[in-house]
Amino acid sequence: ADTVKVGLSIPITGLQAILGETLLNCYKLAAAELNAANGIGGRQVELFIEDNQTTTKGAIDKARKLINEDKVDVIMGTIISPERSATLSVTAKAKKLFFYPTNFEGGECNRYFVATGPIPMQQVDPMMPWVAENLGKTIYVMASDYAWPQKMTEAITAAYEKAGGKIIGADYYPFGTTDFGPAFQKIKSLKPDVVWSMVVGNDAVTQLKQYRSFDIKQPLIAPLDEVFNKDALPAGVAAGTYAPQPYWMALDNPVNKKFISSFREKFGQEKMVNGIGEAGYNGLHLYALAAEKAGSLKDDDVLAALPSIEFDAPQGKIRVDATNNHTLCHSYVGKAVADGIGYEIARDFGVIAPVTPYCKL
Amino acid sequence: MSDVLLQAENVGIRFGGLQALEALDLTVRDKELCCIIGPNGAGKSTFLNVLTGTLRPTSGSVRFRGRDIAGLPLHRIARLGIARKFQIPSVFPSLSVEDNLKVARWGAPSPVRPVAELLELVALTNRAATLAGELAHGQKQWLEIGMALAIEPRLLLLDEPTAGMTPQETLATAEMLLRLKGEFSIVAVEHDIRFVRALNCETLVLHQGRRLRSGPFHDIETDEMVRDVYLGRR
Amino acid sequence: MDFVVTTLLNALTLISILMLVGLGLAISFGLMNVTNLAHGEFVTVGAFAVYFVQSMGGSFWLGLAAAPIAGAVVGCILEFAIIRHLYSRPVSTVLATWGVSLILQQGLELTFGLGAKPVTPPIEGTLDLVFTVYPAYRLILIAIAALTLLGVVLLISRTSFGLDIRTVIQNREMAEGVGINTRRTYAIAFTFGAAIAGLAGGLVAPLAIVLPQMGVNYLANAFFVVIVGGVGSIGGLVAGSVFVGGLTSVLNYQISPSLAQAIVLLAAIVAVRLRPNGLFNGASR
Amino acid sequence: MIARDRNWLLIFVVCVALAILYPFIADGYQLTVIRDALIFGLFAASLDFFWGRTGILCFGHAAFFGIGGYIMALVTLNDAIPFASLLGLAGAVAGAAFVAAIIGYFLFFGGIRGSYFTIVTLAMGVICQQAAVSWSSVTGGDSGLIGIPPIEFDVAGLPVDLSQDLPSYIFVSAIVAVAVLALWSISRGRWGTVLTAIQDNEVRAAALGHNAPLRLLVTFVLSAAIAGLAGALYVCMAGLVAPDLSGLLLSTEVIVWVAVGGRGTLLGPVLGAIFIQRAQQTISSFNPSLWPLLLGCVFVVIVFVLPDGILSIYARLKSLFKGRRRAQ
Amino acid sequence: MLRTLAISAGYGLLPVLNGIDLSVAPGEVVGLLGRNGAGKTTLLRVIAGALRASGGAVVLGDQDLTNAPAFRRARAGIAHVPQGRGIFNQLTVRQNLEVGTRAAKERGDGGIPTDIFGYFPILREREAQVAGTLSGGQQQMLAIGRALCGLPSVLLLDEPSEGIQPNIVQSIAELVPRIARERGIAIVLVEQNLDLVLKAADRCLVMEKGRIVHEGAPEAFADETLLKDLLAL
Ligand SMILES: Nc1ncnc2c1ncn2[C@@H]1O[C@H](COP(=O)(O)OP(=O)(O)OP(=O)(O)O)[C@@H](O)[C@H]1O
Ligand SMILES: Nc1ncnc2c1ncn2[C@@H]1O[C@H](COP(=O)(O)OP(=O)(O)OP(=O)(O)O)[C@@H](O)[C@H]1O
Ligand SMILES: [Mg+2]
Ligand SMILES: [Mg+2]
Repeated sequence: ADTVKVGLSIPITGLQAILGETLLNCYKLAAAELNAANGIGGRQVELFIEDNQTTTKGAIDKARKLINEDKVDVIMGTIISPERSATLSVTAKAKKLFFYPTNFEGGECNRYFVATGPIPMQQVDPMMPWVAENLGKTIYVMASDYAWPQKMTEAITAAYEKAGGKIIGADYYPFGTTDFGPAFQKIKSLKPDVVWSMVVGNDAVTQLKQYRSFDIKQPLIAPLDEVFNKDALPAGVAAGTYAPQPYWMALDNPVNKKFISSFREKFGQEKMVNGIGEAGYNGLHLYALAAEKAGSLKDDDVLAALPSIEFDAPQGKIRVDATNNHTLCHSYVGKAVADGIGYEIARDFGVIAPVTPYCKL
Repeated sequence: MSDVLLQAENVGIRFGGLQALEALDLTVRDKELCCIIGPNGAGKSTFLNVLTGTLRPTSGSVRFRGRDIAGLPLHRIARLGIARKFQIPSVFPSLSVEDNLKVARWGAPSPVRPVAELLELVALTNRAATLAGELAHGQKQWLEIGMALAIEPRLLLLDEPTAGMTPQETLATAEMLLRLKGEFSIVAVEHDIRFVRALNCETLVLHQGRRLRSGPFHDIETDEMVRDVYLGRR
Repeated sequence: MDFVVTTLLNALTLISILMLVGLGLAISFGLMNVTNLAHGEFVTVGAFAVYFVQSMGGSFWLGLAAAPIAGAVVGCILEFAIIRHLYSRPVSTVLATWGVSLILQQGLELTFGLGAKPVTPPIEGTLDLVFTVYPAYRLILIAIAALTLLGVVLLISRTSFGLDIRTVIQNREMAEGVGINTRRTYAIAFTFGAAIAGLAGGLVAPLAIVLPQMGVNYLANAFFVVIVGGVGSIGGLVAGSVFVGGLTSVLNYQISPSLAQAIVLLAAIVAVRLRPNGLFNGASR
Repeated sequence: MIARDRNWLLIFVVCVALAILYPFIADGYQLTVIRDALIFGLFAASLDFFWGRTGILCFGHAAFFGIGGYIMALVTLNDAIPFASLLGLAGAVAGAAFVAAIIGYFLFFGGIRGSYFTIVTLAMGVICQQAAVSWSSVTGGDSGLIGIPPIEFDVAGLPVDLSQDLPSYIFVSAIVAVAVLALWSISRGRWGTVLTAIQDNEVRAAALGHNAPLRLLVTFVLSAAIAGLAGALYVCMAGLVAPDLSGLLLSTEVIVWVAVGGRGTLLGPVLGAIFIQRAQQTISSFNPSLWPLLLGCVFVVIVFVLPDGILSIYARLKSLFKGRRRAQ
Repeated sequence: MLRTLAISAGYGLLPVLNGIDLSVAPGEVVGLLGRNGAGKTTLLRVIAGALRASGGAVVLGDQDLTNAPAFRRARAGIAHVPQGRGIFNQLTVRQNLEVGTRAAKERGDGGIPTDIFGYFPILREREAQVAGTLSGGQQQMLAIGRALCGLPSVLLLDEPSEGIQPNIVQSIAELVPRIARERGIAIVLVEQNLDLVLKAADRCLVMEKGRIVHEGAPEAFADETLLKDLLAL
């Protein structure tokens, strides 16, 4: 019992494996950094890595195993919502701390649930006036058919109308769609100023390939990042697309420079990182700082200390909001550069506080 | 007329361009035995299908005890008391002989004969536990007759019941049917003339979907026309 | 006009993809009655072949030529090692092919690494078709699909090998009895089905995601197309593809795509209910 | 047949005995693990009841599991409903049975059998999962519904509370044992024999007076009802229902469990479900990235080494033993 | 021509054949009689290779075919017309015949020998008809015709008269020896129809419980009591 046991529930196999790999590496990096610097309160960090298989069943099973068999002090990880829900259903019952790194639709409110990624309003509210001003006044939304894009669209609609814009169409495609032809046909007839895609994961690859082949000229906002662009997309197809993220590799600050260089040193010079990975990295560091401050690994003690600490993350300084356990993240719009992998910062909106009317802890 | 069990009137059926049956009449009285013979492709099996209601005739009507049964689901027809032995022996290959007979009994509204008696009747007592799929061809035929008996039919239709049997077995089958004759009506289709001769009953001869002749078998056997198209001469 | 033509072309694209994937399945599942859950992986293998050739500096066309070969090789090995021992055991086939599909996915992942693989189309841009402009590559895909279909139809109906296949499928024991090497015929037919699936994979590679797990996206639809159209006939396969693909494309424009997918599947169920032997076969059972 | 029945009962009794002994050696967590595996075992048995007896494969059985789960979740998460646990269970069973009745009616009375049925049910599963994801106002979308309370009800004034590991384990084991025994006695008797007959030759069975479509339909509905029950139990134990519980992957997995356990044995699929699930989770913990490969190999090996499923190990050992004795 | 040496075979653990020795010369018709379940069909299946023998050997001319798969035997010249005929129902008559030539691939020119239309004129008439819609008797002719397309040296006929109208049975009885003579084929004829066997066969064998228990010229079987002895229940 001389280590701090951190349980990681990661989609190592299954459809989210590519994001899972980067996320896992970021946790490994954070753990290595902590261990090199005397661990957490003198105790080394030990990672317990489990593959949740991107299924409900698997995520539940693994969360139970981590808590009951490995007796971990905290659980971190998971990417898509079903994994998060399934893990949360176990951690909530066991009153075990759970740090979730991915940007998501919001709506979770649990004392032991800590989100280190942004919810829709954090990304969208500051961005829409900028879109209306710089890209255009009408938007067509095409998205995967599930909760995050639906909530995002709600947030976009509200903020965009306030800024004088208008959503002129929104279509949601089921997962596994292999042909997006009809959507492009719609774009051609509706002629929006901007296309906002929230087709995610593997379908995003299909969608983007086809988007390019249809030769559509409008600016595209798409939830892509450096990892995805490099590992999944044909060279260059992402070039020129915009994306809101709390973190970009292009951020010019010393913390980020160091973060990227140690990441690449550890996992390969050509490797990319993304917002999800960075949020996971931040999560483990936030946990370490809070535990250190609390002088205890008890879930409640760590939670109590969490809002009072601040971490100098690659995206900038961040901290956790005590009222909802969500993180005050930065918000940037990135624009993909010509190689279609990296991004330049198109606009920096600073730190945005999460506003959650549904949650008052 | 009350003892008329099955009455087919002016039955005709077409398959696409082929007039398979045309203007056929048949009356089967209660506890009567009759045979249908005719060349290959004459329409005998098709006629049986019409009589059992599995095929709806394109013209004419079939009444079983006064009611039209065309197009009724198969199991309803069976429950009315029509049992049938198919041309290709169709037993349940993955069930034992005994279970085959049981399944047949369970389908009947009011089975009477116990399984043991049925086994005895078709001489399969010592193979009761054998899987029906493992029986030789002739044994399957007998089993199928046993299954038809199990449902306590009022009318039993047999399509080539003795195909593949030895001459002795063929005669034994005929004897069995003659014994059962007092219990229900039987219509048999058969090419084996010794079998038909042994039954020696009213016989209908079909040829190209039409009635060629009908009457008692000894009249039919000597009929020139029937000899020409069917029996051959020697 | 633009709208109609584009919708038509969109539908044709989808139909072509469905048909190509279904074609291989129509042979293994429809004709040979082998429920091959690894069929989707043949598509994957074909797509990876294109990726591999491109990443080695070869052209797309070279990759496209390699795709059916890769599918055939994998199919042939699978037939030889597993399927041929299980023709009389359909349940075991389901289990074993599911296992093989897991192995193939993981094998690809171990060989080529995690994540989606980039494949670049041979030609970018659109073609002006008077009524509308349409991505050139999609037109090529439609053309190749049509040619493949024609080839398969000719092969099955005109060649003695086609006759052999049909014979073996109808009555294996008897086919053996008239001197046909049924093992070989089956092996070739299965391999051929795998090759077509591989070709389909190669063709969709520039359009859709290329990833070890991509096969699932095609598997269910392919089974469906085969069933809707009628098991065991190429004509039925075309009918099934047109039905599923056409309806999806048209509905997609009118209503939410998820709802459209559900409606298409429901419509297909109704179609199967009304024509249990498939759309194509004249008589219903 | 008699001997086979005796073997089956023997194995059943041994399994029940093991299930009774297990709490004495296992801690709470291990109990929950086996408890959940047992629920999936019940699910597998429900599929086997239909597939094993009729020879018709349902490729969307998870749809019924999911329907049961969602109904249970919606009933128990609604504070206004009294006796929520019991009503939820009843609703789950009834809902799954109802959907099966409608689909089954169309298919069976429409003369659809064999691979057609298989693929149509596959489509049904796909629709169910997509509906669960898209219809988020009711189903909670892709993240599902969380916070489902444990089962809790009164039996004649005696409160049954399944929030603890041991009671829930006992409750689930008892249900599984009773259900498997019931399904077995149905399927070995008259009902099952006639189903086998229908599987062999449906026309013939009908010509003997059996209403084949109705019998298939009732069997299917019963099978779906049990699947719904399993789904309802699982979501209560997990505290969550999510779309992939009705999805294609789970439908495929359950087929694999049945095949591994031995189709048509009812008990085999339960053991198959437990075995494969535990094997999958253990292998994946042992090596988080290689497990699909290993699992795939396990399937292929099982097909060739144990073609009739794991339950046949017993018969094999027995015949081996007998053979030895005869040889002496 | 065709010889079997001490053939034994069975289904699963059930033995059906116990050491069958049989030899047939070119141009000879051997009738095989026996009760239901005696193992006649099983013997033909073993010779044709549809069922594995558990012991013994099958020799054709100087070729040992004991371990050859069925298609090799067919190509070596053994043609089988099974009980139930085994017509390919969905193929046309012509396609059935064409498939029949596969056995002669290595020996003949691959074409359909036109003289079979001499034996069975109806096959030419119905060339384009789907075989499944032929009547029982026509299917039987097709099955024999198809077997002949493989230019066999041995023809195994399993109850060719089953389900056939009497006058055609008579013509089969005439046809079988004619085919044997004209083409020098060795024919094994399994039949329940005594008249047919006695008319067509040069020599008769009687099987009982998997053994050959009697052998003799057809004339010898005209004796009713002997027949009763051998075949009665
Ligand atoms: N479903 C069908 N479609 C088309 N033609 C059919 C169909 N069923 C039967 N026929 C044709 O109808 C005719 C009569 O067939 P049927 O089977 O009744 O003859 P049968 O008298 O029983 O002959 P056999 O003695 O050979 O059994 C045949 O020419 C057959 O080809
Ligand atoms: N597929 C099978 N599985 C198991 N046993 C079988 C199988 N086929 C036949 N038998 C058994 O083998 C024995 C011989 O059968 P076979 O069919 O060779 O007899 P046969 O002489 O041709 O009879 P018949 O005159 O009825 O055609 C029978 O006892 C039968 O039960
Ligand atoms: Mg007939
Ligand atoms: Mg025989």
